[in-house]
Amino acid sequence: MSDRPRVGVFVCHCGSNIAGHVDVAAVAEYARSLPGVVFVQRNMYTCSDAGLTEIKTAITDQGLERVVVAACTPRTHEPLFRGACREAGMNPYLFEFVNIRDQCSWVHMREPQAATRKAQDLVRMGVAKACLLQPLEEQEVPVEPAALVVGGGMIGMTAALNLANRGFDVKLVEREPELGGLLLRLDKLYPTQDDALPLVEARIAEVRRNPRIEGFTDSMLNEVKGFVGNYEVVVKDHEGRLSSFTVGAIIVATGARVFIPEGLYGYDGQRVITQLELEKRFKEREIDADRVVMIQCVGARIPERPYCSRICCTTAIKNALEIKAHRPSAEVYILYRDTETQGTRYEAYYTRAREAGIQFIRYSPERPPEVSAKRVVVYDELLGAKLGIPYDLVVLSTPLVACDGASELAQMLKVPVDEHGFFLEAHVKLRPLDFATDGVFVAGTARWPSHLEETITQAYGAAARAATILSKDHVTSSGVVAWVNEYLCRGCGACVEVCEFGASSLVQVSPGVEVARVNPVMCKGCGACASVCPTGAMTAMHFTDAQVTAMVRAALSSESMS
Amino acid sequence: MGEFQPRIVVFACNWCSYAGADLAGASRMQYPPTTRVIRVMCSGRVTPGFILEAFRLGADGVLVTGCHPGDCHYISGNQNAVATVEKTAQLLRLLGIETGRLRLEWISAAEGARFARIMTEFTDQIRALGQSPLGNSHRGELDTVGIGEHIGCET
Amino acid sequence: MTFKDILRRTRSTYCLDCGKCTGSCPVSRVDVTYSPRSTIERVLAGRPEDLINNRHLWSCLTCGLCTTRCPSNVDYPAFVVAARIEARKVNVEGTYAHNAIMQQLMGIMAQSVNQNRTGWVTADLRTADRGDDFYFVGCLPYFDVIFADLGVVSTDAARDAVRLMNAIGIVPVVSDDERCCGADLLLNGDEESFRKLAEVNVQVIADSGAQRAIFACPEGYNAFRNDYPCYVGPLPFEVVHLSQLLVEHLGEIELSELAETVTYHDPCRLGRYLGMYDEPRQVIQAIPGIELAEMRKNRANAICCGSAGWVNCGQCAKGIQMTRLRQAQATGAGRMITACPKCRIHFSCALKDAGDEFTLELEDLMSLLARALALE
Amino acid sequence: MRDVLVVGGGIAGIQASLDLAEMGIQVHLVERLPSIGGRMAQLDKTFPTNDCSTCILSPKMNDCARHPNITLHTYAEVTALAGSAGDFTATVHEHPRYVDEAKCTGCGECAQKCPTKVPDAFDMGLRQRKAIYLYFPQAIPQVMTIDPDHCIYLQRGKCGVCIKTCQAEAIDFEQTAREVTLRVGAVVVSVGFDFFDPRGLTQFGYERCPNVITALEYERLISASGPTGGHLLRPSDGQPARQIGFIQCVGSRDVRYQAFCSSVCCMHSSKQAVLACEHDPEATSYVFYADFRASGKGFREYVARAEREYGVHYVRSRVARVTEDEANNPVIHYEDADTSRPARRAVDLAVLATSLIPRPDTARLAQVLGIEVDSNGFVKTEPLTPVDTTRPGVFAAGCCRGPSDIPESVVQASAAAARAASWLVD
Repeated sequence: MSDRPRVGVFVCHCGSNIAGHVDVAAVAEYARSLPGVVFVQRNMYTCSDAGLTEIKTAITDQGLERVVVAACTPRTHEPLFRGACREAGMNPYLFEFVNIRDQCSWVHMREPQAATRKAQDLVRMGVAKACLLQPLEEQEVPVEPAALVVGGGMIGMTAALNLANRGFDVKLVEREPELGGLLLRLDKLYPTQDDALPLVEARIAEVRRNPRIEGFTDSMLNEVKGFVGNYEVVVKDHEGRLSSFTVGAIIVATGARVFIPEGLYGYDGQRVITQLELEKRFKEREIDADRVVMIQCVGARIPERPYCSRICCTTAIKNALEIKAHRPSAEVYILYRDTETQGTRYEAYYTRAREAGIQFIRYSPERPPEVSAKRVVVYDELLGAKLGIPYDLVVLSTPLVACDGASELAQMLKVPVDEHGFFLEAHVKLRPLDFATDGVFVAGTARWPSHLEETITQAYGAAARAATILSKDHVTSSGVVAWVNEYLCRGCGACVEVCEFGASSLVQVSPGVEVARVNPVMCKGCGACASVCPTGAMTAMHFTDAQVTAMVRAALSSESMS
Repeated sequence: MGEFQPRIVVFACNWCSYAGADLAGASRMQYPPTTRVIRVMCSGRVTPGFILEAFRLGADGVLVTGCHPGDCHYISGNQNAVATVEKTAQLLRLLGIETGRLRLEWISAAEGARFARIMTEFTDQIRALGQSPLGNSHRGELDTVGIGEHIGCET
Repeated sequence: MTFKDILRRTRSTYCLDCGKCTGSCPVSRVDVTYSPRSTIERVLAGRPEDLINNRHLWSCLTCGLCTTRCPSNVDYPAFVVAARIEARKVNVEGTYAHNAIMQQLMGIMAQSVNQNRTGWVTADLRTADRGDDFYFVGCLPYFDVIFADLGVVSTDAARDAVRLMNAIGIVPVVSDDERCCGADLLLNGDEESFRKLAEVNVQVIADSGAQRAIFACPEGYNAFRNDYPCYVGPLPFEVVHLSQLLVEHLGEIELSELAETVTYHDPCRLGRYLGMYDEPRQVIQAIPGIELAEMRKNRANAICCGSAGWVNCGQCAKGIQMTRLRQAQATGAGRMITACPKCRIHFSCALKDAGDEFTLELEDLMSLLARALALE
Repeated sequence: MRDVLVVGGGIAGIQASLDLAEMGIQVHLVERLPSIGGRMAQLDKTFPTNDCSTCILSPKMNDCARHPNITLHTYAEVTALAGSAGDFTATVHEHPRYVDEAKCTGCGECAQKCPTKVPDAFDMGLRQRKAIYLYFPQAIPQVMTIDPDHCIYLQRGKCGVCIKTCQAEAIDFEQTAREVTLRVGAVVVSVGFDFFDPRGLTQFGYERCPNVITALEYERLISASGPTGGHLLRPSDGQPARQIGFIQCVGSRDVRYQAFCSSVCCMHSSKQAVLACEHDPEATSYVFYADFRASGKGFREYVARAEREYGVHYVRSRVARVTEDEANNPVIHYEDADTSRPARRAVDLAVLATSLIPRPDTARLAQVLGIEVDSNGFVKTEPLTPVDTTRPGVFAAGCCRGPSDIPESVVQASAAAARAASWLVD
């Protein structure tokens, strides 16, 4: 390490943006004096074609082993300069960026001397790090162009079909003996009031016809190993037969379950039933109720289940309209807290329900409705009075809750669920269908209660997200990842614990000796593992202890700052 | 040189705080030339070792900046930063170095003004504290090799 | 020092190539690629740079087991330390544990700081600012912060040490100006900072008017006894280990019964370096009802806690620690007593890694005695 | 494999482009404005996590800019779409920036010197920009644009300060509009939405009372990079606003204006109320609403926290009118739900949650693209084919197909990408 690499420094004027407030000539002169620096050049715009060409020429002609550019910000320009280095045959990770514009000329406009000194310090820090930079390789792992879809409901089938039609093999695993999911148990679909069955049957037929989709009904996931591009999956059917295969991506579409309101509002499954049970009666054409009262938010928006289940208002409206369709004379009341009919379609649907003469009565959680043998008594907030409504049938709108086995599946896939048991995406705003674990995606009510329209959208969306991986021959890791010195590792697992991306894991290398291994494809290069590693076995490449410490030392060394 | 010019080392995470510094620049927000930013991918990468090294070499202040809680690009890295800074502060207390010389701040990519303000505030805070007790030693230690720069143990 | 000198001074030139060292070395038993003999061979063969650029330069625990066995009495630990000093001159260092926090702290303490390190002294303890006896605490207050996650409170041992001193009529000076003894810096090859620390510590103790420095930490004790004189000349005060004093005053303190079986781990410095095998055992056995069960490897044959100088604390260290813990467990003792705060930390870490294999508890020698004291 | 045309560079367009590009498909992303980023770039924080909008958006914008499979056509519009699914020919009209994209480094030196000040559209006219300008600091591409309507040189042939200033020699007044013809297999429409102009609803006092502002103006006010540096100051006197009234459904759920619900206002108002309190613990907010719609993931919990921890008051009542007292305080008139009697509350600042409506040019664009719009003027889609428009091979995502929050728009974008891609298999 005593023989230093040959460093070239390029100082950018950025027109007058830097040169106007920083004495770039002085900075260049200073750079020339730094140990390791064998070549220094100034450019009007280092990012211009001319500038880039000069870098490439210098690398070859001057035999540069490191390149430092003192200009603007790595956040926008690093890829450009790394590219130039690569083109000149230098490993792009041997490039170091020094920001003397955003952090210097632009923010110390009134202090040219101080700005110049700071620029010199920053360059010294950059060169110090550059001397310690190591060439890094971007590792490539081949991708298995096949997907696993867990859950054979509408969502799973839709995602599977989209992928299959794009030429990817799909393994579709369904816990129940038949495909179709919750939709099989619905009568109509809102807001169109079309029959649910034809839609599902058509979709099932499509799946069955598709040669690229292999269906595993009455089956469960037994084991999942591996990582993005290469998940090894074992499926077990009801007779315990195992089948295993490799896929590049996984979509979770396991759906949700309807909450059973045991002990609430006199629920008995006879005169007081759930919306789902009502749909069963529709299907069996046994609707003989003239006075129907529907109660919303049964078991939802309460302390132990504070969320709104999103679909219950529209479901109630759908079934209310259906009752009206069966028996126009019937009176239907919907006791609600807030009508959740957002957007264009559902607000219109709500209007349509009122046109049809369905009565909406708002109640507050402080004074919930009471169901007696004959009447439902509700305190009408707007009238400020109690109303007694005689009924033939009470229908309780209950929320969707996480399906059974969701958390077990989550553990198997090493992905999180939220406090309600719904799958928790990587980022609630911009990565709603991704998990932090690359290559695993989620769609539909397994993630959160959603309207059919939304779940179908999510199904396509998850298919697209999966396709971004399956379309590639390889997944490529960044060079900026963690690296384990196994000799120094004592297998304490601190890195495994801290890694949010499951990139680090313990492996046994000899009897009784475990060490950490990092999967570069899963590693995001944040360096948290290197910070918690007690022995120094873990190195965050490109931001190693040596490199960062060298910058600290350079920052504080010599005449700097004072 | 007149007024005491503190020597302040700033660690900034790539995704939020460094971007905040860029925005401060793009918006031409002026702040004292007393800080030297070291970019790391995540505030969780900063170790007590880095911070103590800065103080050992006479830094008058060290500022660790990262994404606001919940915004961390790596989900929870900034929580590690909280632990690191707290632990280091305890050590500074034992060493008799004012804990006011070490600070942790959340600065988002949209908070250029905040970045500039914190640079100014912290500089004033350090000016008030005066030069570090270790300030006089370790000048002119140009380019000593980093701690831990051992031969890459081939395993 | 040239490597020629190093070889001579450490008697390495007398090496018989017998390999007894390798056979004895606890490191070699885990890391079979490591051999003290061949490390010396490299230099004897006139290729010191091979050693400097070899990770094995940092593998040695300087535990001294090889030296006690070496037929030519080669001082291998001294050889290694000297070699590390040379390595440092060309900017080669080992991989420090805990992000080099320890090295940073020592480096900072080598400068002018006004520490607040005596916060651990509780009201029930009698200490002084000036006096005949200076209690050299060591880095325990810093360990409390750094190893909080291991649940080790090192200053408990310091409080118990003072309780014992008070019990035998000593009111020691404890000082905020005390520095790290620097032993670990020396092991890392940083002579310069070690010298600074030695100078300051000697000054601080002398200024307190103390005639005698009392140690509970074997590393500090060894640094003062064996290393300080080489760097700062003869010390203006006497240095003793607390266990020695306790042995002398056993008659004066009443210890109540502790019906338990313990085993004792000999720290390398206290044992092989200073030959203090008996005193700790005597004080333990002074406790009525206690049974001291010896490990298979004890006294001069004791194996190291696996880590020294806060460097190279890897799988090799862990392997050694596991071996030692199993030896302790095998004695059927409920507690392993150690006289060294660092041994205690390293074993606690190993116990954490090991999970439920061990039922063993760790306790500092002073804390064990103080417990017997407390029960009065 | 054919390329895909994405029209509209907001978060939906960006996501669709990235997904397609990552599938190895060549994408042409056409944006009407000088920079991609869309509405999300104007937001301060996003519910329910209070994530900083810029922090999460600008990395995606950068990804777009540097992705080898994405070609950006900013400051451009689609003027024709011939052919049929799998084989379209699109015509893109690129407006002249009068700045050479290849040379300009976005350094902004020219804007420093440019003498002409113009109200800044990105900041809702709350501050001034120059005639040569960067659309916003994180703009992608990082390239200046000259506003032909205000540039003295283009108007009167003199000035040219920018020419003298620019050392990159990027200013080019000779630049003219370009027509680009693209052959694409599918199209994704993601042209976003506009906010309903509350001036029509005089009862809410917008314009009449200086301290009645719209939700988007509020976003800019509270944004750290906004005109007031994130300080919530009343337009009338620059005093900090401590009592804030949020008025929901301004133009929404009203048969005379927008019959539909704008979906996102209940939540964005809650978020804005929370932010007010985060900026100034003294702040008290009142949210006046009819039905509170918060059925998205984590929304109810967010609202509960707003109420519990930030003391946000939720008032169940639609505001009838807003008057002004002598201190320029907006006075909000509503019906007290408990007593059913008229009530009023004076606040420092009133914020109107105006409807999300189709952009005025959506109908025209729909004609160009040969797709239908629905009765509300949004791009028409069907519940079971949510991202398919009425023309095969043309898909829609984001708010141009109806009000959606950010995650919904992102999901729709990915879905549109999946549907579009399935037309490219050859």
